[in-house]
Amino acid sequence: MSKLSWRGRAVLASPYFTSVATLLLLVLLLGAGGVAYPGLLAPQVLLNLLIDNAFLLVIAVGMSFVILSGGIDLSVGSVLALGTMVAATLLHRWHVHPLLVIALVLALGAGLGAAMGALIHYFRLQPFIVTLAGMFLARGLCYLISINSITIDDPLFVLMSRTQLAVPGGTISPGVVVALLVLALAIWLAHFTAFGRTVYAIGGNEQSARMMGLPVARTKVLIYAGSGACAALAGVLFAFYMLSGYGLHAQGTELDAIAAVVIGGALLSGGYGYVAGALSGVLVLGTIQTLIAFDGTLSSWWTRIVIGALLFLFCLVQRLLAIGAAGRLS
Amino acid sequence: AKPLVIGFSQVGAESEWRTANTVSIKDAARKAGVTLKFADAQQKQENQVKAIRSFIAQKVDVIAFSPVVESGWDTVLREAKAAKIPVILTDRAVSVTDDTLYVTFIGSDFVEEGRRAGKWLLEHAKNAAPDGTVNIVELQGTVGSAPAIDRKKGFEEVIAANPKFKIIRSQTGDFTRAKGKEVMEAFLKAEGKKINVLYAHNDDMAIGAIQAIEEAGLKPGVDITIVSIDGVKGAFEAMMAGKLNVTVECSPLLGPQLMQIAADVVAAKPVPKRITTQEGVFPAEIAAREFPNRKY
Amino acid sequence: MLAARGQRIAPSAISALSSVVARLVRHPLARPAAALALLLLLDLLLVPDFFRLTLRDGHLYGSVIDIVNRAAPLMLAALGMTLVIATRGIDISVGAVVAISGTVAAMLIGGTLTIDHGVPRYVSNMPMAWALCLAMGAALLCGAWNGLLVAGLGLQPIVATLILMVAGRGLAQLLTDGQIVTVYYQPFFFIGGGYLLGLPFALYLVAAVYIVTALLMRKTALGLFIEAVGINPVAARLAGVRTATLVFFVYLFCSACAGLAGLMISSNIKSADANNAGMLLELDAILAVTLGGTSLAGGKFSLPGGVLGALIIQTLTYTIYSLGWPPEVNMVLKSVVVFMVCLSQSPQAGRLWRRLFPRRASGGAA
Amino acid sequence: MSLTLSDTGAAAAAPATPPRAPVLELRGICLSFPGVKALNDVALRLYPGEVHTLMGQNGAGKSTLIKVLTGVYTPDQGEILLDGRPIHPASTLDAQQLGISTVYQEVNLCPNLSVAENIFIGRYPRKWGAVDWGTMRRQAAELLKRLQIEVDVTAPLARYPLAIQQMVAISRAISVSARVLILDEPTSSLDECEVDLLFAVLRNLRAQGMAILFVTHFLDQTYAISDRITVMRNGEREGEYACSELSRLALVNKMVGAPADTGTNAADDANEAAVAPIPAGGTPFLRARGLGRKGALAPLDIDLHQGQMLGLCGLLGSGRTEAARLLFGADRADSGAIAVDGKARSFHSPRDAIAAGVGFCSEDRKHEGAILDLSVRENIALALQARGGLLRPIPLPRQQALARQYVRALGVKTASIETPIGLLSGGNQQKVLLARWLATAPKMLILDEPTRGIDVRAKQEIMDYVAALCRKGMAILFISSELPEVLRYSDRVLVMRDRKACGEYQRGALDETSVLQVIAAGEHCA
Ligand SMILES: Nc1ncnc2c1ncn2[C@@H]1O[C@H](COP(=O)(O)OP(=O)(O)OP(=O)(O)O)[C@@H](O)[C@H]1O
Ligand SMILES: Nc1ncnc2c1ncn2[C@@H]1O[C@H](COP(=O)(O)OP(=O)(O)OP(=O)(O)O)[C@@H](O)[C@H]1O
Ligand SMILES: [Mg+2]
Ligand SMILES: [Mg+2]
Repeated sequence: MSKLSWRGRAVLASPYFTSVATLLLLVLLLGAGGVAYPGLLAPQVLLNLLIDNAFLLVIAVGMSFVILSGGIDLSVGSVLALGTMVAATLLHRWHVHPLLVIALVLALGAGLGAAMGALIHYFRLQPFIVTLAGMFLARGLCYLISINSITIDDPLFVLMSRTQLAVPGGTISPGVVVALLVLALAIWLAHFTAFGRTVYAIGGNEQSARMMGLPVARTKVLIYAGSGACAALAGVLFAFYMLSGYGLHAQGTELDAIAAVVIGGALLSGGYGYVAGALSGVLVLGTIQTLIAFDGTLSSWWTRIVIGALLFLFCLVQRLLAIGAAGRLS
Repeated sequence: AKPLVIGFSQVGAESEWRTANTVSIKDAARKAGVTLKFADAQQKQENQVKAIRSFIAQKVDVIAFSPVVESGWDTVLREAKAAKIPVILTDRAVSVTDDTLYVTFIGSDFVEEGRRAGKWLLEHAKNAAPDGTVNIVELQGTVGSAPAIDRKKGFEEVIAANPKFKIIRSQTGDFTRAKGKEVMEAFLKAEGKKINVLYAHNDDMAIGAIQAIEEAGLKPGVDITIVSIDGVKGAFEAMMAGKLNVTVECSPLLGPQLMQIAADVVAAKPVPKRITTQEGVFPAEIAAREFPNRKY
Repeated sequence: MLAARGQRIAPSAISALSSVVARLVRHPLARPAAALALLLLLDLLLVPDFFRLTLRDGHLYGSVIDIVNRAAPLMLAALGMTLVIATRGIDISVGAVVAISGTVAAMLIGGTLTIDHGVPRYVSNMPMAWALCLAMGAALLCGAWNGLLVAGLGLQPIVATLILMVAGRGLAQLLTDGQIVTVYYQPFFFIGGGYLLGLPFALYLVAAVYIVTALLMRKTALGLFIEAVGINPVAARLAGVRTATLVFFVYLFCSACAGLAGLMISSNIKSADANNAGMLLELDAILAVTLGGTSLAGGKFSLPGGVLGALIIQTLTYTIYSLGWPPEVNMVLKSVVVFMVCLSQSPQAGRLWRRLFPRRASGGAA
Repeated sequence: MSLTLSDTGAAAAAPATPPRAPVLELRGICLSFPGVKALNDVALRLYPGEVHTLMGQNGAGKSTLIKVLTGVYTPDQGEILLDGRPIHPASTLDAQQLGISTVYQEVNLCPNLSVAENIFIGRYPRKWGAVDWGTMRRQAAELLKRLQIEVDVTAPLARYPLAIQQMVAISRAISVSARVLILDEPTSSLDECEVDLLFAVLRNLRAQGMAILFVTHFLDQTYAISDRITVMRNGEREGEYACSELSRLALVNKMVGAPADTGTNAADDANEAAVAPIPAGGTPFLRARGLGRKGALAPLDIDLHQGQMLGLCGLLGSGRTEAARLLFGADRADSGAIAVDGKARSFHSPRDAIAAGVGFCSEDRKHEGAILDLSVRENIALALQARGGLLRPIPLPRQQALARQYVRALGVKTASIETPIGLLSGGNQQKVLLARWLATAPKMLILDEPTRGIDVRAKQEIMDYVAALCRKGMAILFISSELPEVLRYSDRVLVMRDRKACGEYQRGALDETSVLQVIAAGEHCA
């Protein structure tokens, strides 16, 4: 249950504010990068940000709902891997029709998610642990299917990975389109449907939500099912992107997704933040990566240190801005 | 003429071997007066793809990288080709539908390494069970990683020749000392004296295992023959102390070759599709002699 | 428990265990304890002479010893994590801190192998005591950093510690140039590999930390304050509890535990592996804490629970190794067990179970 | 359905005798929690077009009963009949769908959602399947305006004080088209005016034949609105009476179950008790000058003397709580100075205030007071322990002694001093929180709505207890929405309005009506 007193304006102000702050900082980050490394601001490079992070965006969108409801989902990375693995095997070994494969993979993801959601709600287990176990399970299943990486040669997938849609300033992959559509859908869900609002209510104070007669059980199961489905969809996008299924794909992606959502301005305690924040969060992480690649002089360890430093700088500024805003607000 | 620009995407810094590999490439680049754009992928394929894309965007002259995984490179390599940037693979191969996507592949062959380890064992296996069977325990690398899979494959291929050689246990040690030790401890408890040979997919795990064997009151290298791969300094020290029997070299020193090839490629000289690095097998006897001139 | 080489003492161990369980049944720790007992039972059945303990050059030797020995670092991490979680926080930088402290110690003690005329000689760089202090100092620094970000700046714990998680390992590698630093200095090995009165020295360290912490919780008001802050920070502050300071020190403590764990690990493998030391230890630690019955929502916590959780995890890992199944199944197995243990701790699940199998309800309670 | 509200002034007269068929009927309800038999064979009949008041001491089982008939708890025995048909609500959702709309004792809303949303969530006005925010805001604003609450309905609920949240919860409940309306102590944190507004609405609904179950501890309110009363005692139904046939005295006796004659004339006793003259010491214990905070409180001067009780009265939102919080250092004052015993002090955090011997009992027990999972003992010991510092722990026996002492002194109804405070009834939680501060034996105590949700008898005892402490030399700042209470006990009252003081008066200088005038008109404003 929420421990916010009505005086907790600082806490309140931040999420709404950070979402905006994030965008500003992102622009600044890019600007600075552009000055430091000419060519960073080339349109195609910016589009690459989307192309390379489409799958992460999809995951982050799913994660947003989970985090908004006050939960957490650590299984997404492995579910993604499982998705690629299943897709690859179905296509490669059994030559199932690609569209059917995609449907199956999505169903699988949603199923896993729903199962975890049910455990979490009906048995009052902790999301962290349930999804952690889910993470082990999904990876494990990958290895059971095969420890090798399986190449995907299905024409549709190959086509998807080859097509480049022309947009002003460059090209984007179909994955980007899908991701952006998912994002749009999610925003609509979160802000204009009873489901979305119930998610916020649960995040604000689950017990109250129950007392107000909201369908908490159904919503919670749906949230995790959705997250699972998003992870699976990300898997499909990943398969488009890599044309391979592999048990070691996307390790640690869950952390990236969580970081993205939180940087995007959501509170892990639930109830505050915007789904749209996921996009800015993902772009921030992607930009950091790109900056490092453009610099090209960092050794492996400096890479890590710099990522950490940038993250810190970002959170710091974000926080200070938020505190300032809170000050002004009261 | 402006210096050659090479974009190199490294897997990460997950092991000593990898670090040595990085160092070698950086040094070689400096010597050859090449501007090297280095990107560390933190063991993630997606990061490598991102790096390669940014190399393309920066219009480097040559792209080189050691793939995290074999599969899944078609798209990005195609983009490189479209941008007319030659690609050189180091240390690990990729499986792509059309192999014009990369110019050449420099590096060792994991399967071959496994085979060599196996061959050496077949010839030199000292201790065996009374009934003549040789019980082998295997410390695998990270589950699903290319070297783990191939080194297992190659080794099994060879020892299959002799039915007396049996792998009685095989578990992953994640290429690390800690895990190698932990797993070996479990093996020792479970199989006790039955174990005649330890085959480790890399030296680190072997070194960890050696400690476990000693703590179990056995003599590593004597009671249990130990075969491992890589040939890092640590392994040589162990061999000089008589605790390790043999290490199959897997040379990370690809730098000079890489620079050479890169230059040739840019100069449009023909280059072979596959360049295997010359690697040795170092049994304990020659360890002391070799030790001083080990670079990693 | 001392038994001559080869003599079986499994039955006595089991009976001891079962009696422990019997005593704990009413206790909140009953369920994790039962889970552990179940695992051990499994081992007894599946793994030949699992409980066999023999005396080997002056110390006990056997699977059980291995487990506790290996579990020691995890137990430490779990102890620290328990308190962090009790304040509604989380610390995912534990692994990085392990790497840092281990590396610092190893580098300072170092010792290099020099060969003159084929005779290997080992030399150490710095008095060990100093090195250890500095290593712990480094760990504490990390803790202070986390504490500052969380308590001072008010960042969300997971992000705050994510920063160190990413950068910390980098720092460690920076120190070692990504090489594995091998230590050639006997005394150092004692911390993680030595034995005292037949038992691993690491175990004594854990016991010491545990006792100190437990005493702090009992003999001072720390426990009360931590729980208060974890349950309702606003109210706690209004009641005059120094919430910020408290949280700061809790993170400090967690890193200290991690640092000690780092020393153990690097001393145990006689080298510091900045790249892999303590990889994902944070996850195991959190898992241990929750398996022990402490809620991630903060508030009520149980130190012994965390320790039990750590033992469960390590026993499980060890069992997997001993079973001799292919490594591909490890993860699935682990997840299944975790699910089981969690479910066994959920009253709702218990109710369902009883509805499904009315007869066995009584048996299925534990 | 805001139309219930639209036609105010419709025939508000309650039908003399309700039609004979009860809408809702409870028979032989039993429910026990570990260690407590909360409900034992309770029966209740609720007729359409009546206001039925449920009364009983703290811990009598009122809230539990309500939770049973709204599906929060399932009874061990007994049946619930709606229109004579048995129902088994498994959740509040069921209850709502059956036409039972409820306001629970602890405000159960989502602090992160906007005020408007808190009213309409679950049954949004829609346009093309999507939530129609515009309409929702408009309707919400209308609803609240009828209760004369002028708030920004788009602002998150947590921005507003408890009283507002209470009103929001009520508007949510009455805007549902329900047949049965249940209100568990809705008025505990409201002022007269809000109460009157609420009652107007209730009469209106009653006139439209809605059945209303109402819980309160205020006798006046009971007699003002209810048709019939069901009295509960120790989880049992003591009896059901027509309001007109039951005198206040009788009612109180039935609640406490003793022939004692306290109840009614308790007021008078108290008056005598408190009237005893109190020497106003020279330098005040605490003196605040120009204490203020932008947007929350206009600069304000306060003097608190040892052995004196200063009452703060004013309407909801008048800034009383803000003033209290600034005095306690819970919020940072951005202007003004505080002196304790003549020495200048600055309270940066509650700790400073506590160190100076000040205690503060917040009005918002759920969020700022109770630490739910901790036991009664721990909750009582906390503040004292915090002041003592963590290195000087209070020995367990001492804690237990403390806890027992106050449990007895304040008559806390709890299974044991080790039960988590979350399991206590609302009123009893309040008592425990009061005990927390009494245990620190402060030199000065700030009481913000200390008797919220506490039953008649206990309220009497507690206030007398406090008055006694005051006479022994404690300085007390007393905030209450109950004007009579404030006037009865305070030596001086400070009237507040629109977040600024508008005049301080000696005891006797004001009576209720004149205070209300001051508040309303603010004529004597300084
Ligand atoms: N969940 C619970 N577990 C255990 N005991 C409970 C629980 N809920 C209520 N009780 C006990 O049941 C009794 C009745 O509680 P209830 O809240 O109904 O009293 P109440 O009449 O509402 O009192 P108040 O006027 O203070 O609100 C109390 O003694 C309380 O301690
Ligand atoms: N009728 C109202 N309309 C709008 N805002 C209000 C109203 N009543 C109270 N508030 C809010 O109350 C806050 C100040 O109330 P505060 O709690 O400080 O005074 P109070 O007299 O203690 O109120 P309460 O009676 O709830 O204790 C302001 O932030 C204001 O937003
Ligand atoms: Mg109640
Ligand atoms: Mg107030």
